[in-house]
Amino acid sequence: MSDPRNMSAAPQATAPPLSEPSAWHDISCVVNGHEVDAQVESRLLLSDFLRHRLALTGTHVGCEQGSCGACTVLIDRVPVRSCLMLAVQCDGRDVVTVEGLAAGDDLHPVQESFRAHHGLQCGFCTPGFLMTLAALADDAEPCDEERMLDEIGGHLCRCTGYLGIREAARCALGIAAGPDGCDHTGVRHE
Amino acid sequence: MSEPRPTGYVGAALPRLEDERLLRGGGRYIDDLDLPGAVDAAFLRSTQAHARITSIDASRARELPGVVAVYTGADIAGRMDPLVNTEELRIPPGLEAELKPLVRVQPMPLLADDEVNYVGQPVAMVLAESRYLAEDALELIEVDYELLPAVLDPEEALTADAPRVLLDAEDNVGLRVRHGVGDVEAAFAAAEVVVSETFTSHRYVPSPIEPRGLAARVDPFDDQLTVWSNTQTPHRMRDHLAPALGRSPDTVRVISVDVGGGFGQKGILVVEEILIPFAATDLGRPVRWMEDRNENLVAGSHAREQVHHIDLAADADGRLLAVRDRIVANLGSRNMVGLVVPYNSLAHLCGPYVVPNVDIDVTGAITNTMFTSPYRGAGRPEAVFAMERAMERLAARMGIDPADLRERNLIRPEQMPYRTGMLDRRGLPQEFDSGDYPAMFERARVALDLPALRERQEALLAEGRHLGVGMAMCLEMTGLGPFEGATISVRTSGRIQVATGAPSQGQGHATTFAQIAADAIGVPIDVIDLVGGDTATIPYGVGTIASRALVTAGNAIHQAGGLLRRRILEAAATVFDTTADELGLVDGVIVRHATDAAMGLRELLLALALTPGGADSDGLVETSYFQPPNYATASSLHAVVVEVHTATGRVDLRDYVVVHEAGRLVNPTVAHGQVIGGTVQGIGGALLEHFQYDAAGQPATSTFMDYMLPTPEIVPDIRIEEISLPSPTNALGVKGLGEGGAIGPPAAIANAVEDALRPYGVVVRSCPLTPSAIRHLLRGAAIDQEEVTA
Amino acid sequence: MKIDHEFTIDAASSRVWEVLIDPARVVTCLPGASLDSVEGDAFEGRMAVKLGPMSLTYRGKGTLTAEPEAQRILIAGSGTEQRGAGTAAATITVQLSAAADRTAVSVGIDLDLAGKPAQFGRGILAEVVTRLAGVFAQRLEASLAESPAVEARAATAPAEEADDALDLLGLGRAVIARRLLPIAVGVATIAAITLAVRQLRRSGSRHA
Amino acid sequence: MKPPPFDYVRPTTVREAVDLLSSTEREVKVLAGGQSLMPVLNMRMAHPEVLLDISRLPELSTIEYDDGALRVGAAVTQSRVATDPAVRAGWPVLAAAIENIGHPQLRNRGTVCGSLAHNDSAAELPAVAVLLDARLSVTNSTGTRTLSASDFFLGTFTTALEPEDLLLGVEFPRPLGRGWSFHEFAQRRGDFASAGVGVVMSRDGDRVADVAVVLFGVGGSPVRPTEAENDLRGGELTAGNAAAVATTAAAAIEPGDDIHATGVFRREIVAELLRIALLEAWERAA
Repeated sequence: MSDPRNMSAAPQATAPPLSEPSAWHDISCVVNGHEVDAQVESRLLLSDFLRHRLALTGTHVGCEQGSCGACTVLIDRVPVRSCLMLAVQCDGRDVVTVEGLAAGDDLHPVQESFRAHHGLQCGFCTPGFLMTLAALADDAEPCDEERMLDEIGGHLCRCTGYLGIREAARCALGIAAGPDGCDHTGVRHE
Repeated sequence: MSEPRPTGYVGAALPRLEDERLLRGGGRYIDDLDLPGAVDAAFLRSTQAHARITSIDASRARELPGVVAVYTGADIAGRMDPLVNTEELRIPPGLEAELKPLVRVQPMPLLADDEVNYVGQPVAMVLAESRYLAEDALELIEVDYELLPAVLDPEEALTADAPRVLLDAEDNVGLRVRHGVGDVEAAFAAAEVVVSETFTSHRYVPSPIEPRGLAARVDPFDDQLTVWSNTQTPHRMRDHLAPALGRSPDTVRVISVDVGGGFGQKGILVVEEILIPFAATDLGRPVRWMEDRNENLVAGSHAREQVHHIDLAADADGRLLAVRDRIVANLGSRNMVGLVVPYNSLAHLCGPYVVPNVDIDVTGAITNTMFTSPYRGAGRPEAVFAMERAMERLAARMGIDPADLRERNLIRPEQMPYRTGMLDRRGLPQEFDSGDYPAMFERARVALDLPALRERQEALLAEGRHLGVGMAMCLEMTGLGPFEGATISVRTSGRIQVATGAPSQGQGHATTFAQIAADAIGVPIDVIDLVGGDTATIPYGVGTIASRALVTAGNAIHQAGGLLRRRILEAAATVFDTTADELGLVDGVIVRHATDAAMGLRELLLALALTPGGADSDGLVETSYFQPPNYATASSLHAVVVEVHTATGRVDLRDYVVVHEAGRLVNPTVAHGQVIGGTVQGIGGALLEHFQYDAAGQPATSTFMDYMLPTPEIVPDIRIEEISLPSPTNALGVKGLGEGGAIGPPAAIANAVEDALRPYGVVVRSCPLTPSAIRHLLRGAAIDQEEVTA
Repeated sequence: MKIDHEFTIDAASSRVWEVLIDPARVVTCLPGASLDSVEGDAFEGRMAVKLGPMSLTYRGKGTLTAEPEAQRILIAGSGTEQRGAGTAAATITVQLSAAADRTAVSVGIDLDLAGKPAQFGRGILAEVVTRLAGVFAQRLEASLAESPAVEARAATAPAEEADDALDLLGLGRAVIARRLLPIAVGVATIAAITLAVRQLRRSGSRHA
Repeated sequence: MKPPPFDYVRPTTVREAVDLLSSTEREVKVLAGGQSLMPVLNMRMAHPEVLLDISRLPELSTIEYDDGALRVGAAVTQSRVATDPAVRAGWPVLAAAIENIGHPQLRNRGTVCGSLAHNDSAAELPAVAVLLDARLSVTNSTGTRTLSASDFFLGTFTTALEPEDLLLGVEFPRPLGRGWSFHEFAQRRGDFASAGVGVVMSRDGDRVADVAVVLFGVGGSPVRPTEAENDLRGGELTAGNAAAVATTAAAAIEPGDDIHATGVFRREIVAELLRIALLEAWERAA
């Protein structure tokens, strides 16, 4: 069934407010596989650029201090805090947000594992965990419990008490079965 | 009429229906709404704990390009009344008549006009094209403060010479209530043993990962004010906004969107939630406000700070004769929510124990700090900390094993429903509907393997290592009334919309409520769409607070579902020209017994429009409200094993068991998620979280680097032991379980730490038990450290 | 937040006293402090505090009370941070005691900060105030080393707004950021020009 | 918590960066990883007029090493250094220190030199720089100079860098021996350290040939307890003298109180961590 949209047209970023005193910059980057050209003011945080200029509101903001992890995205496949980066620093970079994880109807194995293990309740911190764990799942080296806890150590969740999240992470990364065992193989998402 | 065939959704651990959307980043939280033409708000907040505003000059801020408006106290004072949380401040007639509590109403100006009395109080509101520009403008507002003396400690605030927290208040008392039963003095006189102690619960900030926020827009055509909010009580918000803005409630619509956790902090009305809709109305432009983390920590409501001077009187066998407690609660800058939390502490103090003589005297003091309001547990964790710590001290004094001492005093199952002789928060006789507390202790003993644990404790002590076991038993009277409702309708697609006044903050309502509705109506669960907390879809509602949603909204949905089922069958009977009992509704399809005639709901809805059927009402929609006759009393026993490293003061949680009783479970996975989530919040308070002010009332923990939430690695794999006693108070037999987990941990962990450090004679009187605090206790311990390890 | 600091100066206490009672000389011994005006024992001025990347500028007023018989002065000052970061109030007591031809000086600084800077929970403020006291002592000593006859340094002229040359940052092609507009912080007039020029640019052709 | 307005400039050569730093009256802040600077900007505790982004300067993006030393450019991230096989083999104390910094997501952007320039009193990298007598290369329009770690760190958030200076890189000499240990005490993984210690040690037979110790998170800049180092040199390390040396070293420092830990507690922790670290370094030096 053909897609009615003009796929070559890159998503259009809305422009900065007219009275923004900071200088404007032209940037071009790849966001979830799409070429994006945009004008951004110097001080615009990457988190706000994704959320309010590209309408990719899956990345969430919980502290703007680099402490909660909800704003984590991948820059060139590496998880970073988007609230501690400027949009202009993304010029020429490849950005992946939670909206870029699933392949059409199929959820990424990490997303699937979170559903299977009640790894989320309100869902606000979830995108951050998913980006860190997706990058970990793509990492060549095998991952053990210690490394997994180090990687998600900086992500705060206030609802689940982390049990479901750790279980989901163990299963998605093929770490030794947790207390209730897990039948998922850590299939890498191509 | 055939009974609804139980398709068996209720009780099944279904994966949650809302997960896919949230996992794909498809959540619609407040800050995700794209409102064309919206301006962003930012608040200038007081930097002083107590001062008069001698002058405020916003002219430079108003002239900054991109700024649309700047409101100060003077701009608002004449036009908008101060905020009063009427619902929370209302005194139930039974309490008024019996106890004559003092509950002062201390309205809060929307923007401080002349006096500020805590750091963070809103002083001015800027509206600008972007939040960046709004914060630029905040830096241009010049405020001159004339400093006034401030008091931060609640007990100090109650002394005669304490400075006045609110200049125009008679004193620093926000509320006072005293209640009890029997003759306490006589009981203490006759007691074999009396334990007198002071235990303190410190100040918390609920800290949902999504701070508070809302957006408001007035539709130019129909003058409808729509407010999108992450409030937990949308109908209460509507019923405050309408009169505040001089509008009919019909023209105010509050929609609770996806919410990033609430835990009570989004459950009371605050001035920002009136100022934003006011600005949208005044400016004729949509207005959006998102609180940032610094604001949520400094100026989002705080919780829990209470001091308990508690005395227990016991006979020779350790049986409780009397409990006396003088409680001082820190209400913060004003009495914002009245008896809600303090009376919860009073009503839950004696927990699961039989106590013939009780005297509890509660005073709420106001101080120059952020005001406090209900946070998960709402007064119960503080009461359990005092009572379960006192029981531990009594056990130590009498040389009785703590678990044995507790079991001797438990209310027996055969005494249920049990009346304590006290009044509950509704002002009616306090009655626990069901519970088997001895069975919970038995399950805990088995789960921990207590005898083997004690042996291991001894063995490790010989090696200089310190293991400790601690328990805490807690009750929770859930399912607070007065009502909740549900409106269930068949939509033109044949799908079923369930609307209720109780929104979700992550508790999985879209799945659990759908399970209840699907069973009640007899339709597949995936045809059900839940709308929680949209005031346009159901006339009245209360909200999701106080572990009430499952009991009240759940049962309302169960009732409305049953009514709709009957409505469908009766309507189908007119279309099939037969009687309802000839028909059945199975998996959403209407079938005629002994024939293969069948019809879907979509076809039935259309058929009703087309079939001349006389004067019957042809809508397939039912509304029902459920008024809980009494509280449904859930209970939990927290048992924890800790190892305390005396050299560094670090506390490791070795094992954590929660024995949980919350009636019939609608979805065990979701239920256990609530218990574990609550328990970990309690663990945060026991070991890490503590909101602190410096001597001048300046906040010292205003970022997540200093207000320390629990992180993934410190939490053990909590084990849940489930006991289920369906509640007789409602048809579904359910009880509330949203808050239970958070009530026990501080007491259980404090008991375990004291048990681990028993060789040193350490007494734990408050949390958090940080490494520095543990070392402080050890340095001050009765028995010198060398003596023990030598 | 109280910090005490003792040191001795190679000068007779009478000469030290002369410097202490002159706001123009003693206040500017505080690092970052500058005076806008002095009338008798009252003064108005500014205090710039630099702490790594953090920079705060307080503007306010204060008084200097001298107690000759007790050989003590008390400086009391309070100010508001120029960008809304809060307020600061400080009292500095300087107590002299003669020791032969040298003078023992004990400085007591009591600083109360309100607003964001006060929220640094990790004991950083104690260090800042300690270093402040140390530099104050050095500068006091230095100002004494100059001959007393030297006229008190004219109150430092208030620092004018740095008039940045408009295209100072125009480093040519290499600078990716397009330097279209002078960057002025919060100065209304320039921002107005910004708006006008931007309108112009939007309609004009896009250039690299 | 949105940053104040500023201009952003991304030079492509060090030359351009230095020109900018020296040619303007305006307050310029160097932006590398941003993990320390951005939180301060978001809290509006600093109002620079220009951010100079050096994170992509090729000249500053290299890790080089030889028998003598390891050189890390100012744009090199902490994660890259901690995961470099040569660093893990030759400078294990540096890799271990980095793994204590914050969380992986912060270390993926944060730079080694950014942490040195920021000099938070609880930071791990300034401590390792002092422990290994690192040399810091600083340039400005008048030329380039090299500073020793002890001359570079002046106090909390205060270094010898002048406004127009640019830190080019840091050079960590080869550790004086195979023995090493690094421990810090933080309430949660990634938190600021209440206190921390680092040790490098060389051994011949059952004698301590040479040893260096650093204490950090105890207020101001990292501290080298030279007296303790002297006491250890030449002697055998036993559980007994490790504890004694650790206690005297801890007694010599004056850590302040803060809302998370008292000074007394931090001194106790330094004694305990140093005792453990000395014994661990001794084992590894064998």
